[in-house]
Amino acid sequence: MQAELAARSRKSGQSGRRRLGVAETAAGVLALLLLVSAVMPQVLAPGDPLAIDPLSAFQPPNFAHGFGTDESGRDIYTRVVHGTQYSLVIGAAATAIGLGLGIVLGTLAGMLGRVVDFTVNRLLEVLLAFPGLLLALLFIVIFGPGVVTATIAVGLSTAPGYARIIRAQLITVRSQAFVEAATVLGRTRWQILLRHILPNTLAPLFVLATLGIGQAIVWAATLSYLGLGAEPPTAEWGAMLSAGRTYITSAWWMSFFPGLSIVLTAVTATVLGRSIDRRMRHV
Amino acid sequence: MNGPVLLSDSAAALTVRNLRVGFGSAEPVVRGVSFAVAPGECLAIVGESGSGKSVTARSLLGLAGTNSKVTADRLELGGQSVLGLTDRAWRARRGKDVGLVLQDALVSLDPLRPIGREIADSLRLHTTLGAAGRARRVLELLDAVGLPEPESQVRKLSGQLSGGERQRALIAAAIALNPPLLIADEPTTALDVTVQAQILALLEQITGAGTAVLLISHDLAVVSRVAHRVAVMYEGQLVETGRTTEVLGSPQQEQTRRMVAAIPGDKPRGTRLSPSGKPDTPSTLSTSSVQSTSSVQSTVVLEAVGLSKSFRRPDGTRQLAVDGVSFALHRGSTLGIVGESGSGKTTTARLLLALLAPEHGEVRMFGEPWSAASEKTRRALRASVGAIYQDALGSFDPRWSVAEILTDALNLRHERGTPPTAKLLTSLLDEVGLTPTVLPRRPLELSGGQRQRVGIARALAGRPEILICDEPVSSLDVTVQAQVLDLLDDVQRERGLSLIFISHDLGVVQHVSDQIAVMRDGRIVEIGPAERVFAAPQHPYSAQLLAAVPHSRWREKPPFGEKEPIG
Amino acid sequence: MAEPVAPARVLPRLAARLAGAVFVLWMVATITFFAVRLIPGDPAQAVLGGPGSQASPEALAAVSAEYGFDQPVIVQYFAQLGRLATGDLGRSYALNMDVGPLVLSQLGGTLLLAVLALTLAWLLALALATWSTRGGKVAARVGSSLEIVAAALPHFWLATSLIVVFSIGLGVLPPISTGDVAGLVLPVLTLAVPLAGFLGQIMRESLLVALESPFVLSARARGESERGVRWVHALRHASLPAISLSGWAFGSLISGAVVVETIFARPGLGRTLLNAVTLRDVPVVIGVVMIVAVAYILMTLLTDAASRLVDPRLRLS
Amino acid sequence: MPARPAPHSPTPTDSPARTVPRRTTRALGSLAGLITLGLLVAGCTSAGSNEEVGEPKSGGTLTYASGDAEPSCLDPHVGGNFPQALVSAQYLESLVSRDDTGQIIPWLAESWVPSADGLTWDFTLRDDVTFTDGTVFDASAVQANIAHVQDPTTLSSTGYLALGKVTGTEVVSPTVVRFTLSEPDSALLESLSQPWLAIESPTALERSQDENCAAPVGTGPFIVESWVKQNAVTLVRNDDYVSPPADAGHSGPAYLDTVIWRFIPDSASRYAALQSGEVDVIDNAQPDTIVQAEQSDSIEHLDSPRPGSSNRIELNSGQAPFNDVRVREAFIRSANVDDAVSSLFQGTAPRSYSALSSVEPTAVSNAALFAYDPAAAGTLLDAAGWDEMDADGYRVKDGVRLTVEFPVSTNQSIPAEQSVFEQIQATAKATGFEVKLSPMDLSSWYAALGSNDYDAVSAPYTKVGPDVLRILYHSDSIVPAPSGYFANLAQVNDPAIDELLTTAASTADAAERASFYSDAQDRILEGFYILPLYDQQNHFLLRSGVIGLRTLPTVAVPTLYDAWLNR
Repeated sequence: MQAELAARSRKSGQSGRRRLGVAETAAGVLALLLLVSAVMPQVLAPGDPLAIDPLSAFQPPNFAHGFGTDESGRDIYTRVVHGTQYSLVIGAAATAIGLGLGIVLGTLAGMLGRVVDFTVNRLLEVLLAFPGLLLALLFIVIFGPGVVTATIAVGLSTAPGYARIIRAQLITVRSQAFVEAATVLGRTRWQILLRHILPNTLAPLFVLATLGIGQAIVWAATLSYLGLGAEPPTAEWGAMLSAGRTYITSAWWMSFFPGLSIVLTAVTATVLGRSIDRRMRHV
Repeated sequence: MNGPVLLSDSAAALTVRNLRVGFGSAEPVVRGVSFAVAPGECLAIVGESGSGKSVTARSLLGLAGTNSKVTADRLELGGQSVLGLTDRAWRARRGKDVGLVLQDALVSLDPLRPIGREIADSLRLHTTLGAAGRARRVLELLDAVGLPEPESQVRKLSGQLSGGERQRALIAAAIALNPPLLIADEPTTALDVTVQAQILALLEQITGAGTAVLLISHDLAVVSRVAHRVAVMYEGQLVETGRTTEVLGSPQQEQTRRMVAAIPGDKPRGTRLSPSGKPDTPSTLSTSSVQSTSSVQSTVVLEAVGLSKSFRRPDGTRQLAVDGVSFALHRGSTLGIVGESGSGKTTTARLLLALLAPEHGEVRMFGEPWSAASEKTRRALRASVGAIYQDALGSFDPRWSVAEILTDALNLRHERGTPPTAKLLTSLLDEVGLTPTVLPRRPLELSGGQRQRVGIARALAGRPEILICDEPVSSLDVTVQAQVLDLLDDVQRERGLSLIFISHDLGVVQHVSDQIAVMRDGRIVEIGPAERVFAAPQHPYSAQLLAAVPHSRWREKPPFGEKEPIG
Repeated sequence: MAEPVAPARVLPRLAARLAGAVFVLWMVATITFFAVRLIPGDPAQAVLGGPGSQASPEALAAVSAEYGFDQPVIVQYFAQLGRLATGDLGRSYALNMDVGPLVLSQLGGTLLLAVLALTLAWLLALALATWSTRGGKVAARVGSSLEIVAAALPHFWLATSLIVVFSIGLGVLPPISTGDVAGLVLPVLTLAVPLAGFLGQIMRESLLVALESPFVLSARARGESERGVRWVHALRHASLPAISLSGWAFGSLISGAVVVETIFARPGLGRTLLNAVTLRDVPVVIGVVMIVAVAYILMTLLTDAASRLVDPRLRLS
Repeated sequence: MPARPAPHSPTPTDSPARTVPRRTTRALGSLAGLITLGLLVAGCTSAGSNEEVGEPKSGGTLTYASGDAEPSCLDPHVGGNFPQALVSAQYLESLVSRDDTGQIIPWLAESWVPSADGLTWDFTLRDDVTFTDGTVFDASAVQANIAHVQDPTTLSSTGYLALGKVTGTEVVSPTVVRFTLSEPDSALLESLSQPWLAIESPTALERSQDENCAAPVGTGPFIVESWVKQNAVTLVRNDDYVSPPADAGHSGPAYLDTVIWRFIPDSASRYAALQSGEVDVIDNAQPDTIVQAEQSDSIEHLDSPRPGSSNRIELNSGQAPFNDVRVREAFIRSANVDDAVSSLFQGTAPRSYSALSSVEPTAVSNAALFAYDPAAAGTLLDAAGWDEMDADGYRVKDGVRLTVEFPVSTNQSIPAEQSVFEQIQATAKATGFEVKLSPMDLSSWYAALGSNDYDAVSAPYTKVGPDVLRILYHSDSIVPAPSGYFANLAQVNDPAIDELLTTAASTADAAERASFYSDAQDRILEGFYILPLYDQQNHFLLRSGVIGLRTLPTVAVPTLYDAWLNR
C-alpha cells in the first residue's frame, strides 16, 4: 500500500530538497535503535528474553522491569528488544519475496510482448481479487502455520501489488525518450533493457522496499496474532501481542509495548522511505 | 527608468511604483519595478524565463504566494491602493477589477468542469445574477470571444476543445465582468501560429474596447503585434520601457538588443543570432545553399519515398499521421519541415530514424534501403545518423552523468577500438561550447541551453553525416535558442552535415533551411527552396501560415493615445 | 454533462468487463480448488468432525461417496465448476448447511462493516486532508504525522486498545458487536482509522498538487475564496486517486474484517473464513473466497463508475 | 478460543445394580433434590451470593457468552461435543441425572430395574411430560431416540459409542421402555445421564437433519426459538415445563423469559462484555479475570471442575526417550509445575497429583511423586545414560539430543495452560531436556498423535466415573480406532494395570471396585506415565444479579432452569 503511495507521489513531484525535519531525525534515531536491537540486542538488553521467573509474573512497569513482566515473569523490555530481529527479518524477507516475485512478474509483463503481458495481467487481476490476508490464510492452510510460512505468505500476498507497480514503471520507462535515443545510437534491445530500462525501473524499488517492510511487519504480526505465525514463547512482537491480549484486562503492558514497537517500526519505515524518495527525486 | 512619461495616475488602470517581491529570506525576485497601464492600452512585459515577469503579474492580483513578501511605494488598481489588502478584500477585486489569463487553458481551466461553469464562476462570485442570467451572459461572452455555437460549447470540458477554443474560453472567463484591467500571462505560448494570431487579434479587440491589458510574454514577436508599449524585464528589473516600435526597432539596452538580435525571423542564413567569439560568416554559407539550389549533381543522402503511417484511434478507426510524404535531403544542406501540431512532423522524424516502420513507401539512406533493412543491418549505420530532440532532458538517462552519456555515445564509434580518451571528450565538449566542468554533472543539474548542447554533442559523437533535429529549440528562451541555432550552424558547416530540421516556428525554419517542406494533416503541401517558399508561397496554407507569423520587421502600430482606437 | 455515449460503444465495453469478471471468478475458483486440495488430511474426515470424532470406516466411505471424494480430482474439479456455475456453492463439511445461504447470511454483516468503515475512512481522510492543507506548518506536520501513524496501526492492536479505553476504561461502548448501533462503533473505527491514514496521505498529496495547479490560480484570480477553491475545484481532483484506490481499500477492509470480527465477536465473512480455515472446511473457504472475489469485482466496477462520475473526462474516451 | 474436543463416551462397567435405588417415588426424589440443593449451595458449586436475595423473580433476558466454538448442530446426537452439551442442557433432558455425591437420580425416567444377568434394563418413564412441539413423551419416544443415535446417517459419535452395548429397545408399555444389552454395562446409567443421549421429540426427529440441527425439540425448560449462525441462539421459556431433575431448586417453568446464547471466542472480549454488562454469564473464564472478578462486587465466580481425568501431561512410554522410566521420572522431577500453576492460575486452579478429577470420589492423589527436584532428575538422567551435555546445554546420549516433542492443541489448551507448558519447557531445560512445544490446530494435533510424533502431550478427557482410567490406560486403547485416534496416549502397556482395570470394571461391590481403581492409579502414578497439573478447569463468571445458576453434576454444564435475575 505504502508502495502504491510512493508510486503515486512520484508522479506528483512535491516539495523539493529540504533539511532534515524533526520527523526524519526521529525516524533516523529510531531506525538506528532498531538496527542495534536487531543486530546486537545484548547491548540494549543484556537479559535472556526467554528466562522465566514465575514469582515475578504480571508485574506492571517498574524500576526493575521498565515495560513490566509477562505471565511467566519474563521481562517485556528484554523481549521487545530481542524481538526486533524477528520482526525486521520477517519484514525484510517478506518484502524481498514480494518484490522478487513482483520484479519477475512485472518484468515479464512489461518486456515480453503482448501475449505475456496479457496473461500476467490477468493473473495479477485474479490474485488481486484475493484480499491480502485471504491469500496469506490460504497459503497457511496448505503449508501449515509457522514463521517461515507466514513470511512467505505475507510476501506472496504483497507480490501482485508490487508486480503491478513494477510493470507500470517499466512501461513508463520504456516509453521515455532516452530509450528511443539509445536505439538511435544503435544500441540493441538487450543493451537498452540492461543499461537503461531495468536500472531506471528498479532504482525506485529501494523506496518501495523501505515502505513495504513496515507493512510486512504489520501483516506478519497479524498472522502471529491469529496464531498462524511465530510460536510462543518466541519473542516475536505479534506473538507477544497475541499472548498479551489474553491478559488485556489485567496486564495492559503485555500488549501495549509490543504493539507500540510494531507501530513505531512501521512509522519509521514510512518516514524514511518517503524521505529517501523525496531526496532521490530531487537530487 | 528611461521609459516615456507615465500617464497621469488618476487615469491609469494600474499604477505600480517600486514593486519588490521576495520569497522567504532569499534575494527578491522582483526588485523595484514601476510602470502604469492606461485604459485601452496594452503594455507588454517581456523577459526570459526567471526574469520575474510572472511573479510581477501575480503580485498585481495579490496571488504572489503564501510565503511571498510584496512591498511597493504604490500599487493602485483603478486609482485605489491595493497595498495591504486583506485576503477578503482582494477576493472582492479579483475577477471584478482585474482579470487573469494564463498560458495553456488545458490546465488553466478546471479539466473536470464544463467551461460554461468556469466562465460563470466570476458572475456567481461577484454578481447577484441568477442561474438563468448567468447562463445568458456566458453565451454572450462566448460569442464575444468568437467561439462558434456557444450553446453547444458551454457544456464541454476544456479537454474537448481545441487549443484556440480553450484559450478563448479562458479569456471569456477573465473578462466576464468587464474588468478594467486584464493581465495575460503568456496567453499564446502553447498555440500554433495561426491560432496564436487569432488570440492576439482577440486581445487587440479587448484593448480596443477600452480595457487596459498587461501582457506578459517571452516572445518579442508576439508582443510586437499587440502591445502599445513594451517593458523589458531582466533579473527582476525593468531595463527598458518604451513604445513597441522604438524598443524593438532601436533597442537601447544591451539586454534588449540581445533579445532582438536573437529573433531568427527572416535574417539571412548564416547570420549569427547571438554574440560570440566566432565571426559572422554569411558569405561562406553559399556552398551549401548553392548546392541545394542547383541540386542536379549533388548527392542525395536521405530520401523519403511516399511514406505513409497511420495510428489507431481509441475507437478502433485508423488515422493517417503521415500520408504519402516524399522528399530528398542533399549532402550538406538543410531541409526544414514546418507545420502546426498534429501535422505529422514528428511521425516523419521517427520514420526517418527508423523508430517506426512505414506502412507504405520507404526511406533510403545513401541510396541504400534504410526503413526496409533489418534493425541489425541498420545498427551498423546508425552512427551516421544523429538525432536531436526537443526534450533534451528526457532524452538522457536520468541516472547518467554527462561524462557517461558522452562516453557511451563515443563508445559506439570505438566499440572495437580503443576506448575514448578524455581528450576526445573535451574536444567534443569544446565543439558544442561546453567546458569539462559539466562532465560529472547530471543533465537535471544543467540549464536548458547546456542540456541541448550536450544533446548535440551526443549526436555528434558518432561522427554522423546526417542530423535529424525535432524541434530542437522550441523549449528554449530566445537568446538561448539563438546560441543553439548558431551552434548547429557552426557544426553543420564544419562537419559538412546534412540536416533535417523540424519546427513549428516558421521564423526558425526560415533562418536555418535551404529547402522547406510545409506539412499539414500528414501531407507535404508545399516543398521548395526556402527563399522561394517564403517569398512566394504556392499553396494557400503556406501563405496563411506565413501571414500569421509575427515578424521582427515591426509593423507600425499607432502609438497609444495618438490615435485612439474606437471600441 | 458530457455528450451521451452511444449505446453501441457501451455494450461491447460492458460485455468485455463481464467476460473479464467471469474469467477472474473462474481462475479464483480454480486456484482455490487446487490450493485446498493441497491441504493434508482426508476431507471425509473433515466432514465427520475431524480426526477426534472417531468416525467409522463405513461412515467415512459413505461420506466420500456422497461428496464425491472417491472420484478423480479432475472430475471433482469439473463437478465443482458445474455446481458453481449454477450458483451452488456446495455444502459445508463442518457446519452441516449449504454454503450459499451460510455465506450470504454472513455477507450482510461484513458488507455493512466494510461500507461504514470505507465511508468513515473517507470522511476522516477528507477532513484531515482539508484541515492539514489549510496552510501553516503545524497543521501540515500534525496532519501528515497523524496519517502516517494511523496507517501504521495494526487492526488487532487498535481494536484491543479501543476496547481497553472505551469499554473497560470508560465503559461507554460495548466491546462486542451484537447488531445494535453502539456495537458497530468500535469495529468500524478499528477498520476506518488505518484506512483513513492511507487515504488521507493520498488525498493530501493530490490536494496539494491540485492547489498548485494553474486552474486553481485561475479560479483564485476570479475571486474564488479558499473554501470555494477547495470545494469547487481541488477536492474533486484530490478525490480521484483515492476513489480509484477504493477497490483496493475494500479488499483490505475484508482482510481487516477477519481480525475485527473475531475480536468483536461479530458475525461475518471474516470470522466464517477463519473458522473454516482452522476446520479445513473447504466448501466454506471456497464459498467465502468466491463471494469476496465477486464483491471485489463489483467494488471495482463501482469505483470505476464513481471515477467516471467525478471525472467526466473518463466518459469521453 | 475454539472448542474443546468431543468428549468420549463412557464404556460399560459391570452392572452397578446395588448402587441404584430400585424404586424411588417422585416425592422421595424431590426430597432428595431439595437436600441436594442445600448441599450444593453450601458446597459452593452454585453461584450467586449467599446473602439475602429474597424471592426468585420471574422474567427477563439472560445473555450467556460461550467461549467454546459454535456447534454446527444444536442436536447433541449429531457428533456430540462439549459446546453442544453446554447449550442443549437448556432445552433437552436426559432419562437420568446425577447428584452432587455421584448418585444417579431420576429425571425423565422415574425408576429403573436391571435384570439379574444385567442384560436388560427396564426404565419407568414419567407420564406427565410432553415435548415442546406437543408430542407426548413415552416409551416409543425413547425408542426413537435410541434408534436415532444408533442410525449411522445421524453421524453420532459420542452418543453412539456410549450405546455401544445397547442392542435394542423395546416398548413394554407407554411408560416402560426396555434396553437390551449385548453384555452387562455398569456405566449405562452414567452414559444415559450425559447430554449427548438427551431425549428429543420423535416428531421433530422425523424432520430433515438440517431442520433438526437448527432447532431440536425437547422437554427442557427452554425452547430453541432461533439461531443466527456465528452470532447467537435465542431460547425462550417453556411455559408448560414440568420435568426438572430430582436435584433442581424449584419446580414449574423456569424464571427467565429468554436466554440469548452467544459465541464470543475471544476471551478478552468475552470478559469485557461481561464487565460492561453486555452479557450476564461467561464460561471458559481466564485465571486473571477470575482473580479480578473475585475482587469485584459486581461479578461472581462459579468453579465447577469437569469429571473424568485431570489435566495432565502424558509421557509417551512407547518410544525413546520416555520408554525408560528413569527418564520419565527425571522429566517429572525437572518440571517446576507448582510455581507455574500458582503464577499462571493465580490460585484459581489447585495443583493436582492425581490421574482423576478431584470430583471423582475414587481419585488417588500422591504429591510426593511429583515434587520438583532438579538434582534428583540429573542423577536419574546420568544413570539412564544421558550424561553428556551439548553446546546448547541439552543432554545427549549416543549423539542424540534429549528432545521431547510436545504438540500442543491451541484449541484445547487455554493460554494460561500453554504458558504452563512454556514454563515447564524452561525449567526442564535446566536439567538438560529440550522440550519442543508445537502449537497446532486440532486436526494437525490429531494427525501428530496418530502418527506417533510426540513424546509428551496433554489431552483432557471428560467422562463420568473412574472407568475413564480403563479408556486412558488399558493397553487395548493403544490400538488406534479407524480414525487413527487412540486414548492411551501415555501408551501404558502394563498387564498388571490392564488386569486391575478389567477386574474393577467387572466388580459390582463399590468398595472393592474402588480399591482396584486405587491400586491401578498407584501403579500409573508410580510408573511416572503422567504429570498431573490440575483439574479440567471449568470456570464461569456471572454478574451478581444472576442468582441460582448451577452446573449439572453430570458433565458440569450449567443449567439456567433455576437462574433468575435480581435487578
